[in-house]
Amino acid sequence: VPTAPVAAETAGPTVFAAASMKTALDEIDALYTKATGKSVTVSYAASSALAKQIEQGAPADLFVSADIPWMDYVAAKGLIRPETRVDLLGNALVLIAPLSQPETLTLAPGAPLAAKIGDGKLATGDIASVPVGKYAKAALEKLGLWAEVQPKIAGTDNVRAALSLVARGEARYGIVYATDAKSEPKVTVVGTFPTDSHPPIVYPVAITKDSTSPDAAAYLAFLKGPEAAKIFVDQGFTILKP
Amino acid sequence: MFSPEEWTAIGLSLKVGTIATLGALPLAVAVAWLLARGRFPGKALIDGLVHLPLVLPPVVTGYALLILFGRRGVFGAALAEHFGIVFSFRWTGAALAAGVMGFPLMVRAIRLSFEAIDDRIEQAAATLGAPPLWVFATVSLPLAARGIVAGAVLAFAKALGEFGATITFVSNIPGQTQTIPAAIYSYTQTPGGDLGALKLSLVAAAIAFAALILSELSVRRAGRDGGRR
Amino acid sequence: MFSPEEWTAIGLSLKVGTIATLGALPLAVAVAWLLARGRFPGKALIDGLVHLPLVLPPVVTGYALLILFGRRGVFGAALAEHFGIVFSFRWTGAALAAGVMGFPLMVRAIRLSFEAIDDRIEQAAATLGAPPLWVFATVSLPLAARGIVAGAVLAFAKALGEFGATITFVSNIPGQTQTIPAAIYSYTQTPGGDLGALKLSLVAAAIAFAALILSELSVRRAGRDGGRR
Amino acid sequence: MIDVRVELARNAFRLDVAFAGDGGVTALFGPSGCGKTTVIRLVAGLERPDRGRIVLGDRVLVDTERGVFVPPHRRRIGLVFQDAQLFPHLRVATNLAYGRFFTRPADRAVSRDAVVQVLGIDHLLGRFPATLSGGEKQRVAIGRALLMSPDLLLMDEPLASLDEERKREILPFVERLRDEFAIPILYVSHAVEEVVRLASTVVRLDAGHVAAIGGAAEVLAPTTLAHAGDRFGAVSVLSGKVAALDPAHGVSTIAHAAGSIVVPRLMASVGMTVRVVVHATDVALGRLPDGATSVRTTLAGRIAAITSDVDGPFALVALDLAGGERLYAYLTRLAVDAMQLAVGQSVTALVKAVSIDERGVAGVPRA
Amino acid sequence: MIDVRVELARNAFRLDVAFAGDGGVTALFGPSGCGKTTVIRLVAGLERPDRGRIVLGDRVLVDTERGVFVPPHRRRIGLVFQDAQLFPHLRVATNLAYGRFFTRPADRAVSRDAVVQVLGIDHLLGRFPATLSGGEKQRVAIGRALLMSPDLLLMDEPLASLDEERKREILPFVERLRDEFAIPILYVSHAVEEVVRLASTVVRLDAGHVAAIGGAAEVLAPTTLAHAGDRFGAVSVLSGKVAALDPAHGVSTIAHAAGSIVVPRLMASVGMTVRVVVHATDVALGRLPDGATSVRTTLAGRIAAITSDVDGPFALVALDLAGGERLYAYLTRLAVDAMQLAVGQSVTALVKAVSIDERGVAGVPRA
Ligand SMILES: Nc1ncnc2c1ncn2[C@@H]1O[C@H](COP(=O)(O)OP(=O)(O)OP(=O)(O)O)[C@@H](O)[C@H]1O
Ligand SMILES: Nc1ncnc2c1ncn2[C@@H]1O[C@H](COP(=O)(O)OP(=O)(O)OP(=O)(O)O)[C@@H](O)[C@H]1O
Ligand code: MOO
Ligand SMILES: [Mg+2]
Ligand SMILES: [Mg+2]
Repeated sequence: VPTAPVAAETAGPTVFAAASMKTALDEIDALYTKATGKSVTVSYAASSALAKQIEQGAPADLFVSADIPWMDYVAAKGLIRPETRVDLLGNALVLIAPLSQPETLTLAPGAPLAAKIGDGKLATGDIASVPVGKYAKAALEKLGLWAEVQPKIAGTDNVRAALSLVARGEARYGIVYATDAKSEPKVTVVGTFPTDSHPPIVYPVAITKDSTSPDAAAYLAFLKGPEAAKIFVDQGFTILKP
Repeated sequence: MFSPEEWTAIGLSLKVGTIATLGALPLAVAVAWLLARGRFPGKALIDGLVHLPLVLPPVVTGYALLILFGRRGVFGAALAEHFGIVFSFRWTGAALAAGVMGFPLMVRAIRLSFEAIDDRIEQAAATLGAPPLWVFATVSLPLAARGIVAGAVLAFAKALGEFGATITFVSNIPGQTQTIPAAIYSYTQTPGGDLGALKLSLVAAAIAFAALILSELSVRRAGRDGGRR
Repeated sequence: MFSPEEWTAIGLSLKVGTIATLGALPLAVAVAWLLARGRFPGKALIDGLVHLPLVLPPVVTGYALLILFGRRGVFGAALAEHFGIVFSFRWTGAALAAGVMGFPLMVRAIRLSFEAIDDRIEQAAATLGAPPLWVFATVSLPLAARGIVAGAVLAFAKALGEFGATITFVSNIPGQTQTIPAAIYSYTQTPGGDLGALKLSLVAAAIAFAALILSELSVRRAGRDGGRR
Repeated sequence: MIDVRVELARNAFRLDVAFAGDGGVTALFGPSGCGKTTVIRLVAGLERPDRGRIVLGDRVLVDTERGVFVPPHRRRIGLVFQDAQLFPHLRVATNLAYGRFFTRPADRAVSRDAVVQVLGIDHLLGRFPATLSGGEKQRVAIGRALLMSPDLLLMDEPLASLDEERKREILPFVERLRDEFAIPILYVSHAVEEVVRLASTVVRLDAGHVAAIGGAAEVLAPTTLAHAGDRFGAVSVLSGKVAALDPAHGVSTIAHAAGSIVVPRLMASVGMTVRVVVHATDVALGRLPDGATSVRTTLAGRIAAITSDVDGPFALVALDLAGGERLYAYLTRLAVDAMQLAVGQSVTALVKAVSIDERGVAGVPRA
Repeated sequence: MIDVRVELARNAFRLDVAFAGDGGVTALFGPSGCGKTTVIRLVAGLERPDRGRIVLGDRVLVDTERGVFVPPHRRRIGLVFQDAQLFPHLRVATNLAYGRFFTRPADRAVSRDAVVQVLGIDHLLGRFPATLSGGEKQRVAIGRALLMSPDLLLMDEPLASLDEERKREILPFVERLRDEFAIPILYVSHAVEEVVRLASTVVRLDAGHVAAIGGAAEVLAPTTLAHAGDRFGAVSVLSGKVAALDPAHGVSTIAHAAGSIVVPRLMASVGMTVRVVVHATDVALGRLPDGATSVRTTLAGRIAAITSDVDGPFALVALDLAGGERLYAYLTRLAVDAMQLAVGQSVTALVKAVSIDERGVAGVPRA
């Protein structure tokens, strides 16, 4: 549960973060506040919205994107300090099923995924726009499963919606991040996509060009630090070594 | 000008919007009538329920629909079993979502028109021997035409723009549930997709505009009476 | 029962909803009057424009607001420079978004009520020497009370539920722009957040319900006249 | 035929009336705001009494004690509203036809063509109500109620907005409804002529109560009306048998025990019993030979009473006519003094035939 | 004072009228649907003529040729609608006060208390219009228009829904507006008495055209009205000077060249010129000694013309009175034959004083 800044705290940095980071970042921010006495303001929304807001002069000190293209977008417009940009985290792509349907499947070329889906659906992020969907598409293509699975895909506007479709048993399978699968007790991981089957799943972070907070750098350092790393790992992220 | 997928989305939006509007209309008329003229305990509650889809974030409404009308949902399972009506991941679900989201707008407009009717005109019909339902059909309903048309237009427009509840309930399946706003959403999530989003937005606006003009014409026809009571 | 952050969101939603509704009301009344009574070229266009926020996916409206009223936006820059009014990433922006999203609903309801007024009553006022604006203020406006209240309730309810345009325009900053629906969104992005989302949804519903009851009472008071023309 | 006993309170206004109407026309009469429209609405079923009973023929329409309340559409009671209340979205022709739909073909006693012709609305059939003048609207409303061939017709000041000529055309038609189609009518009007001509029973309301009830002759007789200050509304009703028709002159002679009454109308048949309404202001008194004046109707009587206004100019003279009926004459006090009229004197009453309104001559309605 | 010349087409209906009213009351008279309300609305500015000019005093309100159109709220013209059109959301008191707001205090000629009292609406002040009866609504509407102290008052059948007594109370008040406050009035009514009493100019409309225009005496004289079949509307207007007041009997004697006319009313002062309206149906003819009957008013004249209905019962006799005025008498043809009346004969006209309606006696209005 998020804690609001108490009176003694002084205002720290403002972070624009992809919504999928919420659980981890909230915990880390609590630690940060405890350690520094500085509160952290976080705005969680879709990376796309955040990027465009930064473009319009949003008062963000840091941008935590859920994928590389939106960080590239702001970088191309000169909205971040390039030297601060770092690929903070990585994630894995997994195939999940409702808990009531425990099974395993090796995700390799020729896997009978389409047959298993049958006349059901495979839920994931929208394959054209939502990062997890794009990764899923790439992975399925690489494994040669795309053609037969494509008609069975149900795209959602964010990964958690896909997760809940599977958790509720509406969709027979889902492709989500390992972090999501770990957070939802009503789903089980059927298999993990090989890391090389899709572009690296990376969460880049950078300080914005217009950042005015003197704490931005310290906060970024804290994100990269060991306390944060522990929390990230607990959530299922992988720490990317620069 | 448009990709085949976009054409599909446009066609689907038209279908979903039309079906949602026409499907919700009779229920909206009935509820509006109840709220305008009825006096019964629990009226405020019904009024509140009707407004709910407006008050809740669309995602919540979508989620509620999923719980109620999904394949495993309370009603969804029953409907599928007994009537073979399936909403989940079908365009019918998109229509249901659009209908639900537009419902409060429809009810309000129609209710206002019912409330504006001088009930002595309905009484006149009753003294002429017309039973209540007939009075309703031949007097109240036509006199509320303005509100009914306005409500239908609002609901249709809303259906064209509805996104949050739809994608949460039936996700985004091209050809099945990918309506114009879902397609637009996809564009907005892609760096550089602005032009595509704009193009489809204009299409939605044009469709709504056409519906608006049609509705004004139909009301004007109904208003040959000089427009007043 | 609620965390401080939730209380903040609730308070903010109330503020944003109230300001958005009250702020949009005068303009909505004026536009509704124009559409109900005016005859001028381009009327259809205005009607179309008014409906736009309904037709477009909220995200698009949010982007449009961002581009127009953002710090670097066409109007945003001018407003900030000349009047010191800043929308971007402030609660004022959330209110603007809510006002814009509720605007078509408001206009429709008010317009319907204006259209239902028998213009001979306004003519009676004119023959008594009342100039048009006075007639409008003392006759048309009170006779449209039902529609104005209904429109205000719709807009307020919509403000409570508005999410897409708001989060796109002013982001989701706790204490500044994180209204109830944005907080709910945050919950839905959190494992196990369903309960929190449900709790806040109930709050939104309760607030809307209270507004609804208040509005019914106020209309009933205004309707001491027996409620009809 | 119709039996009404109702109580209803509306803030300061309290209605408490009881009356019964026969098969003919029952008139509701009384000053503005006395409750006429409210009674009409109660009978139509548009209002529920706090207490009371309304019976039409053998049908109990309302009985608050036994919880009976027949809804308006099952009453088969036609209603002409004080303000027409046409259906604004339907053309005149459709407005007219609306009630026919619920009238069994066997009950369709009133013909559409007759109604349209009498009301003079054939050129309006294709129009919408918003384009009609006040009087035109009212005529269509009358037609609409008539065409449902109701069991009882309620008319709330139906002719108030019409010109004299139009009234004179429509009244006989209302009479036909009453007589030929035997439709009883509850009729609200401020016009004495209409009331007298049509009504077998007159109910005079005052502030929600029945102030007087009875035949037109009694209720509208000068003694009861005098206090109302309206001498033009004071009438006597004489009845007699048609003795002779004079087609050459277009008049009929009514035999009355006190003399003969010449009326400007050819009655249907000799021997028929008719009522003649004579306004008290139209009666002169004299002692003079027949034929000295243009006045054809001379009736012999004896002065029964002379009531003078104390400060006004008028005196009301009541004559007992041979045969027992009473005839009232309004004179100036000046004339009473000049002629030295006194109770007990025999005098001749003179009534100009032209002053007898055809509207006030009628076959005695079936009671 | 008011000069109207307008054309307006509305589908099949074509209005094309021109008339001028003096400072008094101008009556618009004519059958239902003839265009009275339309004229009223044109003068009020609620309707624009296709072509025409409307001038009130020295103000040009409408001139289509010069593109002049003064909007309703700048005309200072009060309007009593045919159907009250009260403000439903305002209490009666506020309805009444509405127009006062726009009346400069100097122009507030009409007192609220007087209006409230004459209209008998003091007990209604706190009520909302929806709770008023038809007649109550109309009275409030009259009061509302009066209280703006207008430069011209338009009244569209203002008294149609009122009972006789109420009419009799309100009429003198309208007269006072005309005379004391010098408010000119354009008055629509179907009631001949009202028209005759109030109007110095009568405009008879028929199907959108002016059928007759002139003084009440001319326009409502029997010859012009005969074709309309309404003999009760046929009147003569006699003028004379008040010769004597008889307070003891409450009557006045009017000196007329042909005799004296006794009217049941005390006139303001001896020597004043007054108009007396005599209904043709109230005139009997005779050859008899004075004092033989209760009839006080006897006028000497010579038969100028006898017009007979060919198939109806009536004959209209026109008398040239000594002094030159013309008096009409409706008789039955039977009486004409029985008395062997013929053109050129000298006869005495008898008019009962009580039959002279106070409503029809008036000081000659300022023209
Ligand atoms: N839109 C229209 N189309 C055709 N005829 C119309 C239209 N509007 C009004 N009329 C006609 O204009 C005529 C004049 O109407 P108006 O209301 O002036 O009559 P009026 O003299 O006041 O009658 P009333 O005494 O019945 O009130 C009527 O015959 C009416 O039918
Ligand atoms: N809600 C109310 N509160 C108080 N008085 C009321 C209410 N509704 C009606 N009245 C009164 O009831 C009385 C009867 O009204 P009704 O309409 O029956 O009169 P009416 O005899 O038809 O008069 P009119 O001839 O003027 O049409 C009126 O005095 C009216 O003021
Ligand atoms: O309520 Mo929305 O933000 O129009 O889908
Ligand atoms: Mg009434
Ligand atoms: Mg009229």
